[in-house]
Amino acid sequence: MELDSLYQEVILDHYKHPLHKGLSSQMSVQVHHVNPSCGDEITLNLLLDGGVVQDVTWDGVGCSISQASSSIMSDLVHGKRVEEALTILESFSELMASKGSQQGDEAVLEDAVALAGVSKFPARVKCALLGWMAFKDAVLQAESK
Amino acid sequence: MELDSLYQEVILDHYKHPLHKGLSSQMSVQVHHVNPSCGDEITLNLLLDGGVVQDVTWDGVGCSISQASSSIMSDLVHGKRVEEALTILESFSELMASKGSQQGDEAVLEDAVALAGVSKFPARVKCALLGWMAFKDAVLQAESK
Amino acid sequence: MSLLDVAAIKADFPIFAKKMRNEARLVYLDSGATSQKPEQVLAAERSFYSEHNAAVHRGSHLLAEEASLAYEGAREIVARFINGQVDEVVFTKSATESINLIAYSFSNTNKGSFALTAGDEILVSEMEHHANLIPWQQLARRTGATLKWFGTTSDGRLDLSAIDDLISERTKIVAITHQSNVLGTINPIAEIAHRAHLVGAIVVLDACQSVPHFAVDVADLGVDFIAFSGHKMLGPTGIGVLWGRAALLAEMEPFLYGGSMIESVTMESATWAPAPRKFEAGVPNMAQAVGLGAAITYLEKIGMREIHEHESTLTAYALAGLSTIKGLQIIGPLDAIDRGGVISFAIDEIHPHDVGQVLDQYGIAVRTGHHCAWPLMRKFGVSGTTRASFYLYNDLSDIDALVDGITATQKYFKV
Amino acid sequence: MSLLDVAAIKADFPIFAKKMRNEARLVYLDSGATSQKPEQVLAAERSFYSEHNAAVHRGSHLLAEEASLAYEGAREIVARFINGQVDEVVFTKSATESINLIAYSFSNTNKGSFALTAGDEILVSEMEHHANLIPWQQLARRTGATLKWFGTTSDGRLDLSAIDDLISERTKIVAITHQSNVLGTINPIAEIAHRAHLVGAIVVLDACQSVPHFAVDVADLGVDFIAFSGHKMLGPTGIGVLWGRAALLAEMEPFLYGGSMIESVTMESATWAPAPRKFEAGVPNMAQAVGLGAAITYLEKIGMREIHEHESTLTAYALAGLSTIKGLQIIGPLDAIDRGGVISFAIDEIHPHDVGQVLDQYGIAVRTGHHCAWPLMRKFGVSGTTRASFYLYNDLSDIDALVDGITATQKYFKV
Ligand SMILES: Cc1ncc(COP(=O)(O)O)c(C=O)c1O
Ligand SMILES: Cc1ncc(COP(=O)(O)O)c(C=O)c1O
Repeated sequence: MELDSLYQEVILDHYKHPLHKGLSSQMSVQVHHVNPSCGDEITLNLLLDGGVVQDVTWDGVGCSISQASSSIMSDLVHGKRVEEALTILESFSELMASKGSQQGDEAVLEDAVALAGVSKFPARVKCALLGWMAFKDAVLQAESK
Repeated sequence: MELDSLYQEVILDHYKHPLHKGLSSQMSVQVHHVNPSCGDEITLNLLLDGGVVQDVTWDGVGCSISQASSSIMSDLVHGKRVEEALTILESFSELMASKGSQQGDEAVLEDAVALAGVSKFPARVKCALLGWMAFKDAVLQAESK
Repeated sequence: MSLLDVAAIKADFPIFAKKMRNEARLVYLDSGATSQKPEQVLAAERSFYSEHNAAVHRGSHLLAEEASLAYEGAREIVARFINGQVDEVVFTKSATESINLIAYSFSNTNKGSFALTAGDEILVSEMEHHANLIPWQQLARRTGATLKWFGTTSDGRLDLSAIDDLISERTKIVAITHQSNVLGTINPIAEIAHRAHLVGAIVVLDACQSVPHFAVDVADLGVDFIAFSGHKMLGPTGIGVLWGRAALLAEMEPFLYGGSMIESVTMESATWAPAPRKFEAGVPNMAQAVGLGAAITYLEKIGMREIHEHESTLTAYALAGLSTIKGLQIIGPLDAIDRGGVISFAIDEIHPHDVGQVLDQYGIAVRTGHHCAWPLMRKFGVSGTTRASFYLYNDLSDIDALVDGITATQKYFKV
Repeated sequence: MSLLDVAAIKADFPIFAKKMRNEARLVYLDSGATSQKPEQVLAAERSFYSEHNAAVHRGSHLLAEEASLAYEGAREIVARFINGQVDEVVFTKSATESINLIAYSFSNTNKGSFALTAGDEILVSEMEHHANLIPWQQLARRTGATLKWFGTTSDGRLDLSAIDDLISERTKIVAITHQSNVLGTINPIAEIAHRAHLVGAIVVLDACQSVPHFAVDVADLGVDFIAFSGHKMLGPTGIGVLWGRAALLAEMEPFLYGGSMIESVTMESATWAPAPRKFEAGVPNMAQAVGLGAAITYLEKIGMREIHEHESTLTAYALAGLSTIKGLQIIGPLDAIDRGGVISFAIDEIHPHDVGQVLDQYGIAVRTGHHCAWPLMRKFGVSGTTRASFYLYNDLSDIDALVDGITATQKYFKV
């Protein structure tokens, strides 16, 4: 079934056991993003130090795709230099825009390649991007401080 | 040609030689009406005395139908008692709403039966009614003075 | 327990011939968002364009004459359908525009019935669609008036317990939905309108979810304005209706300014044509009005009473079916009394978006999210719901498919 | 002197198969009011309704997905057509709504580029359609700003002689038509926009009569907003476009409030989605947007340059033909330079309404009256004109028919 390309096992795992969920008290900035069409929300705390993502924690409500994607993202960028994190984000955005034509580079995206199937469901792309966009916004805000 | 039922000889005559056109100085009320869809306008002076239409004069710009109809109307109501004038008006309105199904009662409407053909052209009905509606409005205003 | 001949009705709607994902048939349970269109409506629009198309009201040629007759004929059909006067029917692009039109008319004047100032109150309810909430928030912001609202009871009814406080001499506008697009609740409008009129308030009814589904008679209801959209009642997109009492429309300031709504114009100022013209600036959505007329003719042929009974039967059956599912909570009244064919629900541990996605694999189209009623979601402590809504082309098998689909979803997500 | 293959084009438009009064063929010279629709546009709307119909942006099911793709696809087509960005294209119901939207956005805020106060000036012209005049009169009334205008020369050109006085530091908005719907005059927009921008004014272009007839490139023109209607460019009724610069749209307040234009909503207040969404409240005119997309695709296949050349040829031919008629005065430029295919004229001793009526007997559809440009009529001392306007489906024989028809009219009225 087409559905299995959307809901891969690893996504359902992240959904049931999300990583870095629950907001830490230490942070450089906090951002809050919503998906206006479905009402999903995410709050994300970013701790940036010396150009390195020291910590990303988040909380919020959302569907399996948005929750799993936020979980994967927060784990992926953890400990990375900001430029590197933004490159990963770039690569993920591209995958999401690919309309099913790309698999994603596992060397860069790791678990996030499991979300490749989302790109075939245009209505779900913004679910997958919710956490990533919050992260991007947080980085911009932290850097302009 | 269908057109001849619209532009009867008597209409073209009234158009070229309108009656009571040119505003008199004596009047009970003056009204100004426009046909917003084509820009045609009429100014009408009514002199009412003892329940009798002593004088109706008018001026304005408009198509052959509206000019002829105003000419015929002003001549028809001249010297009539108000109730009688309003009855004629009633009968004319009915004719205009008849969509070509009525000929009009010549005993009541006299020359105005020549306008019967207008009722087959819905877009022209308001041309034919412009002067009549101005007259009606003038009567109402004069009576409520 | 009376049902329509759904097979015959479906045959009129070309979209039901379409195959959905996995070759599934279309189980369309999203009429609350927008309805499907019968052949008769498509044909009416086509015939307008291919036989009578011209700008209305402005020309002396044959096509302009025919177009005007078709457009004004549609107005007569609408007026008869809701038991209003022809000149009380204003064509807009949508219910959203209709409601905004009224709200702007209030800030376009400071005289008469439409004057609104600081200290005045506008009363809405917590179950309003954003379209019947934000225009009033903004009107309040522009004028300094205060927005108040009826709450919702936990079983999804309008909470009228505070009505004596909420409707007072300060109340100038009561804007309320006839039927909630989330809960399915049908509100006691006649009673509210009566109370509102005692204090001289203007009553605006959001009839988006009622006019398509049961007979609405403006004379009976006693409200001052009603707004609804054509696309939810088998009509085209891009057409809405505002009905208003003649005396109020006469008093009301225009909203959109432009051609065909004027009496006279100079460079400095303009005066207005009588209603409904003064509210219909520009070349109107003629083909869509004609299409809406055809939709109403279609609905009347089936019968609004019959449609309502049909939907009541479906609703009762669905409420029963859904309540057999473990872990499913219905958000809204649990009985079919004063309740339309819109059912929202939550499923433990599965987000509505995921429910909708799995159902879609079976050809079942439901709506998920906040349904443009975000405050109501907060009230019920959810970020969104899954919503199934019914219309004349649905039958019991569609509801069986829904119940089976939900069970399959739970299995898929192992809950 | 290049002409399109009109026979082939006409075959695409079902309405030309219709017989008019007295079994005459249709000579449609009223495209300035509204255009006819090709089969391709009717088919696109039909296919939307019968294969993809659902409310856009809100659902996870297949139809909602397809409807969203179709609707957003139409936005891409429009953006490419006028060389704008996709997110700069707002769908409205008409040019009239587009212009009103901007005007209301000015009074919905008192900050930034859209603040307007007493002493500020709004500049229009004497040749504006009511749709680009009354919204600004009313905005002036609401804010205390002053309305000023360019005059018209006796040969029907914009009178720019007072431009140094008219455009000053007080000027906040310049709203002007690209091509007059009465005179056919094409105005020197780039020059005016340049002058307006030197004083920081916002430039709004009424492109109703230009976008359908020749290539309009928003980047080249240098204006800030343009407004046009789908129905004048082979598209459906009920769809209009507002294009605006991204930075201005971002700053601008919404106009219609309701569903799908929000970011977040509570009972007390709301925040807005980014443009274009924040200007598209409610379930949009989806089928009409898709139809407009199909219309543009059709126009592009023929070629905007080719269409423009075709119309220029027709216009020159018509100007020559009409000037042979005794007692006929053309109101507007007498040459075909900077002039579109719209020709207004007066005939001695015959009222336009009567001209139109006689022409109608020969199947010739022209417009008569003030053409929603009443101040311009006063300027030229007439109560109205007869207007013939051309499009890609007209050919030289249509103009011959017009000239013959006018001669016959004069004979009929014995002048
Ligand atoms: C120059 C001009 N501006 C504005 C309009 C208004 O367009 P619409 O009636 O489609 O809103 C028209 C057409 O009627 C026009 O010709
Ligand atoms: C109760 C209610 N009110 C208002 C609306 C807005 O209708 P539209 O989007 O057609 O303007 C809707 C539908 O979306 C609705 O269900």
